[in-house]
Amino acid sequence: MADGQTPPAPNSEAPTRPQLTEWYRMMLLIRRVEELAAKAYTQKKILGFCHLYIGQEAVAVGSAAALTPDDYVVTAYRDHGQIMSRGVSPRAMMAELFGRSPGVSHGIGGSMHLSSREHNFFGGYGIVGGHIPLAAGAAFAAKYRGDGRVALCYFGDGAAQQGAFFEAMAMAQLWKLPVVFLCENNYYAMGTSLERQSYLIDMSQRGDGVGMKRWQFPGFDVVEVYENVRRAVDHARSGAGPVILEAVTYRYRGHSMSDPAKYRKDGELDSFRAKDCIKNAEARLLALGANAEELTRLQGEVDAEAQDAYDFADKAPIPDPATLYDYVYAPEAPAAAPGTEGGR
Amino acid sequence: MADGQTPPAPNSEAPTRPQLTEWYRMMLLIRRVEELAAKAYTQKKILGFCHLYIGQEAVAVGSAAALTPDDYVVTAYRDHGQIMSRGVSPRAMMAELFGRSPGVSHGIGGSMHLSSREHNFFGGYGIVGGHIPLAAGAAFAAKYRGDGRVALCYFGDGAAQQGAFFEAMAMAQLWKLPVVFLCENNYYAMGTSLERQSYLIDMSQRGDGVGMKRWQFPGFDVVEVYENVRRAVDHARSGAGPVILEAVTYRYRGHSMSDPAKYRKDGELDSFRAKDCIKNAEARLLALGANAEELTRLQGEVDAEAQDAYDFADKAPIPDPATLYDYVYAPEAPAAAPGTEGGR
Amino acid sequence: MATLQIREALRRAMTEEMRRDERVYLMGEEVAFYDGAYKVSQGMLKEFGEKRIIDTPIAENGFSGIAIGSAMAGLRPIVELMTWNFSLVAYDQIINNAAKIFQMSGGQYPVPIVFRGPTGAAENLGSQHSMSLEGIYAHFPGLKVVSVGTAADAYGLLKSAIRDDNPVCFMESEMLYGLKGEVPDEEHLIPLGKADIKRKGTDVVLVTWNKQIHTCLAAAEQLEKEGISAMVLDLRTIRPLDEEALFTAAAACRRVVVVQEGYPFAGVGAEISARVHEACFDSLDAPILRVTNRDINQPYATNLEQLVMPNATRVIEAARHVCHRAR
Amino acid sequence: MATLQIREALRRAMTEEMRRDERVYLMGEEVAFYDGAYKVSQGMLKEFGEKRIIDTPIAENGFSGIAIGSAMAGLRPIVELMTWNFSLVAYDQIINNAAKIFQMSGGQYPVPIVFRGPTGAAENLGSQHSMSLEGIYAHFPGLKVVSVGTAADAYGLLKSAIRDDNPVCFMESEMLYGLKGEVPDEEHLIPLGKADIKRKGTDVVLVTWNKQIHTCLAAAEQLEKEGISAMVLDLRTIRPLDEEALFTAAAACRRVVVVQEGYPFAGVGAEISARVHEACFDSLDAPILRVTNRDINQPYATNLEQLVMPNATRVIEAARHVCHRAR
Ligand SMILES: Cc1ncc(C[n+]2csc(CCOP(=O)(O)OP(=O)(O)O)c2C)c(N)n1
Ligand SMILES: Cc1ncc(C[n+]2csc(CCOP(=O)(O)OP(=O)(O)O)c2C)c(N)n1
Ligand SMILES: [Mg+2]
Ligand SMILES: [Mg+2]
Repeated sequence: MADGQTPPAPNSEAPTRPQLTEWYRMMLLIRRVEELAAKAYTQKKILGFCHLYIGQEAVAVGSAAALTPDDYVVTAYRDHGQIMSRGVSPRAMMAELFGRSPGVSHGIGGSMHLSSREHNFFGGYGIVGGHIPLAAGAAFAAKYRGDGRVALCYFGDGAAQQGAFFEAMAMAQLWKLPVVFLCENNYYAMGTSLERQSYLIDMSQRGDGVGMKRWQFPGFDVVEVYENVRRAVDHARSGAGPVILEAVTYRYRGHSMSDPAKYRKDGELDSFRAKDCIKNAEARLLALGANAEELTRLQGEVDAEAQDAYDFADKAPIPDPATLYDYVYAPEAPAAAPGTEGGR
Repeated sequence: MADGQTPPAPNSEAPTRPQLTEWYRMMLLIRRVEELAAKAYTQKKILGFCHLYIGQEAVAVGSAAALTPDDYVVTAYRDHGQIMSRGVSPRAMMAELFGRSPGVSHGIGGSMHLSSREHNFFGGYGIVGGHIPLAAGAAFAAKYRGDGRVALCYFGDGAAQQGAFFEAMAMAQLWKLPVVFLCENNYYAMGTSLERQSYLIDMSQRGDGVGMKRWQFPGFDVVEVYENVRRAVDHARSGAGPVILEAVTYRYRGHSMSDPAKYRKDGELDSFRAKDCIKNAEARLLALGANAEELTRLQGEVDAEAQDAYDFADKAPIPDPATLYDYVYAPEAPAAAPGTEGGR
Repeated sequence: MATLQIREALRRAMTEEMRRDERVYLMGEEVAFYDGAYKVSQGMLKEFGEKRIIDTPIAENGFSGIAIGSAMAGLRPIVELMTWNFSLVAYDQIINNAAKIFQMSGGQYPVPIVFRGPTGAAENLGSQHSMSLEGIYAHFPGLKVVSVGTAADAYGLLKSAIRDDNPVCFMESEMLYGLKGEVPDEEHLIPLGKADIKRKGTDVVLVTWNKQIHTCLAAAEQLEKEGISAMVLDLRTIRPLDEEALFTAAAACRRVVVVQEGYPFAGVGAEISARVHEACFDSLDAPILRVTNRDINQPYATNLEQLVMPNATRVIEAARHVCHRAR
Repeated sequence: MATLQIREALRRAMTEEMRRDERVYLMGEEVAFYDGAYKVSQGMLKEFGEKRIIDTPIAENGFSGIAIGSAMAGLRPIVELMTWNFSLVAYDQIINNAAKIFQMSGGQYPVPIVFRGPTGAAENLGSQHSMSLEGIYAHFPGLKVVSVGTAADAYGLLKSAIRDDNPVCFMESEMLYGLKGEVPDEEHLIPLGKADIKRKGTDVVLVTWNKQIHTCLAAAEQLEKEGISAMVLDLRTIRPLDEEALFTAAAACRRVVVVQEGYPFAGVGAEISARVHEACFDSLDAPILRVTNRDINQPYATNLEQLVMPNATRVIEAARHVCHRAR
């Protein structure tokens, strides 16, 4: 690790068993909901592109645990895990994937463009790297108001090649914006493996080009993710400036539902499955004294919640055609009273 | 200097007196021609934007000396020094500034868009940072053909904030393209001083974000510039990959003819004038045994050549209106015989 | 009525809105310490300080995206583009984010933001610095596009743009910043989407906006002497287009010339021609003509540049042509 | 005649040109090891190797610029854009460099380059992945723009585009890659700038290109049953526009409907309407109608998406409208 790039010492306490149980539950829920999304996709109930997060859950869940509800989150199109870990209900998410009216964006956004203002979740975005400046912008607003919020931005190893990412990093560092750039390095950008698309293979090193604090960590253990992101978030919140992190992770599925992922090396997938984040959390819980029965009950509840989301979405109404033009322009409204924090 | 960032040992011999005399002459010629350009601008013979290079001449001249005529050069809109150091006649350049038909681009390009195919000078470009990928592209072509050419790209400290620059660097490094990125850090991007637009103030450090070899050097002595760029060019030519350099320099004039440059600190300009590259070269020549008379004669020749360029441009015909549409599209031509190297 | 330069009118609009609403800030290259590349923001740093008048690095895509993100988080940024020519590096943020986020989020995230700066050719700035880019922004639903040519409109429309909850591309002109005009002393808002008749006339309507208003007014004066009464209709807002004013004028004059700076192919002029033709098919006595830049990129040399640009002579010829055409 | 899918026809064109001319290479995301996101370049890595079939990072602006630079240095790149939607991040390079360099250099540096990839909506890809962007490229002189909808045209026009010394934006369609059509067995070049009558007709001409050719052919069949004979004119090249074919067809049919996928405002359809109207003013029996996307960004949900897109029903209605209009 280059000089000055040592992560700060942990200032977070080890997670309690209820906390860890909640993280475990959330990782499992994300996985089950996505498995049902995969099923719905083959049934042609979900259409278009559908990018599954399976295998990476520890990153979304561990990092979300490091935030407050007021903090901002921005991510790319592989966004199911991030929105759920922010607290959005599986029903509202699944309904969006099905293109139904009770979906988070009334069926207009779809899988790649999930968002929830209520949860300060700016959304998933389809243009690789294009969402990264938005996160710096959320942090800019937080600093402008001095409200102590932090913005967390997820992006892939592929996105770390886009100019928008570089520009956002450079300005975030210049202006000491409270933003954490979290690269989820899952080794592939579509079918292109990391080393064929980037000379450096630790994307946190991008920070060296702009003088930003940075480090890399393994993303297979939700607790380790939490601890690392927590340190970075604290650093950013303190006003000391942005941080760029890389979480090493892996996606079990293809890039999207249409990708058979033939580009993997032999045994590669299995070697990562052996580090599965859900299994890791299970082992941790058992070590903390949880018993197998308890976990089985929890799994049952999660299965039911996921299935409920599927059923809900399946029965939900499609958007009313009369709403077609509803959101093209924000309505003419007398502007909110001057000085109102956070606007409309 | 970070690990692995030590410049390679010099493999170039100290310049001979004739060489140094030639460099001195060229720096002086650039300055005199630009002084006349400034005059022509106030006379409204040169119009639009006109960005003078005065003060930075050692960079263009020392770096050009490190190239072969086959190498490629690309630069931004502050391009008078670069095109002349490539060997283009002051007449052809000045006529372009005057918008006259014998100008390098027939008066169509103007001051910001000088180019000369004959000299492998791709041109000056007006969009900050937009020319940098072109240089990587020229290097790509050199590598594709295996012809041993190198591309040299000049750009400013302001341009080092653009996404296009980052993307070009990252791919150049990934593909080991024979390109040298040479940042002319003159402390200002228009009226914005370096530290107000970038957290890092040595732009060669941008290379660390993509793993590229890099170093910084002072750009006030043409010999020092030559030696540094020569090492980088040799590195690139050897196939070892690109290099990013920063030459510390200073422009004596405002950003363009319309900028009074009120943003300078007190005494700043004088402190740089004290390091003037032309004076430095003069001192070197005298140390090598040149006498004052010889230098005076040379100065007289240079003055005459510059004045000749002005007079030539002033008398040159304006473009024939009938040529208005001539260069919008390249003519339909039977494509050159397959496999022809370099042909159009 | 005060007489203000357009740059002063713009500054007054921004200043008033910033006093009124803390969420409004100005960001861009050279807007603060240099007082603006064209001095539009002169003195604003002094009044509002570095927190709200922000110099940026030369990273238009990045700072446009930052501004959009800050708007989603409740601020109301004004982004100064030194000129719209440089907006092409920020095109993705303006189109794929600013224009789309409100709809894409199902109405959750309005993006109240103004992108502003000069459009069009100044003089002898060559190929990369002389574009009029209204068309490639007005193309996209989700954006509003305003393009002004007088001090009063600059003032009244910029204020409305800043208060609008949608992204507005606001286009000025380098050549007009010093142009003086009367501006009401009291606060005055002009709604977006309303054209303005800059000169009355009955024989032909010259439809235009921004710098070309003045070309058209000059042409109209000359035409008057020839017995042709030309109306000059200033669209002011390109999107949404004031169809009512447009169709009314077209139907009344029965002859239309669109005078648009910038490239002709699929430009705003084409849209106007297509819409007017469709709506007023039976009332037109002559085809709608377009006077635009010649279909080439801008050359540097003065004589070539002048051949490229719209001018009063070309407008007059087009007006004569449609007026003297056999019915 | 071989029957090829459009993707195969494109591949054959590239392969033949690469065999013929060593300077031609293919660059883009996933073009090599993955065999192309839509399998257009399948097998080409195997034949030509990594030197000439080049996978890139996701850095469209950067690699477009690299390709342009290499073209200035004598190569003839084909840049695959995974889809044209992603070209907005590369817009500056394509407009400010590719389109302008030849002219700006006074004719010194031609830029022989092809940017190619699918344009238009596939299905349910939402707001950021569903755009038809012909208009914002055809706007700029210096570029040529081709947009194809059949295998034979894909083959013959891509070959010409690769041999052209100018930058060509070549637009395909995700939805049509699998569409089969006859392609001559022998080498065959179709010149850029020539429209093609895809169906003869006398009452109305449907002017279109790319995917909408097939919408128009379906509409024409239905119209035939109603006694309306509709010509389908496939422009194939958007810039330069084949005015001769266009005006001849318009004058002959006296009624014109332009069917254009993508945003209406200042789209290619507007340009066609404006030009035909101006040139054929006296021969038109009805206003030129445009059938385009609704003026909104693409929603994800199927029912909303279908409301947005052009379809045969809307084309038929427009054709009926112009044909049954009182003269
Ligand atoms: C600008 C742009 N170029 C290309 C694409 C097509 N594309 C979608 S996802 C993707 C790969 C991104 O990889 P990475 O950033 O590593 O994220 P991951 O999919 O691994 O989560 C590509 C090339 C796009 N959406 N946007
Ligand atoms: C994309 C873009 N943004 C803004 C400008 C306006 N502009 C022209 S030069 C310049 C400053 C560039 O500074 P630097 O790169 O340091 O070069 P220098 O002028 O010092 O040689 C700016 C902002 C531009 N030409 N292009
Ligand atoms: Mg990845
Ligand atoms: Mg500088």
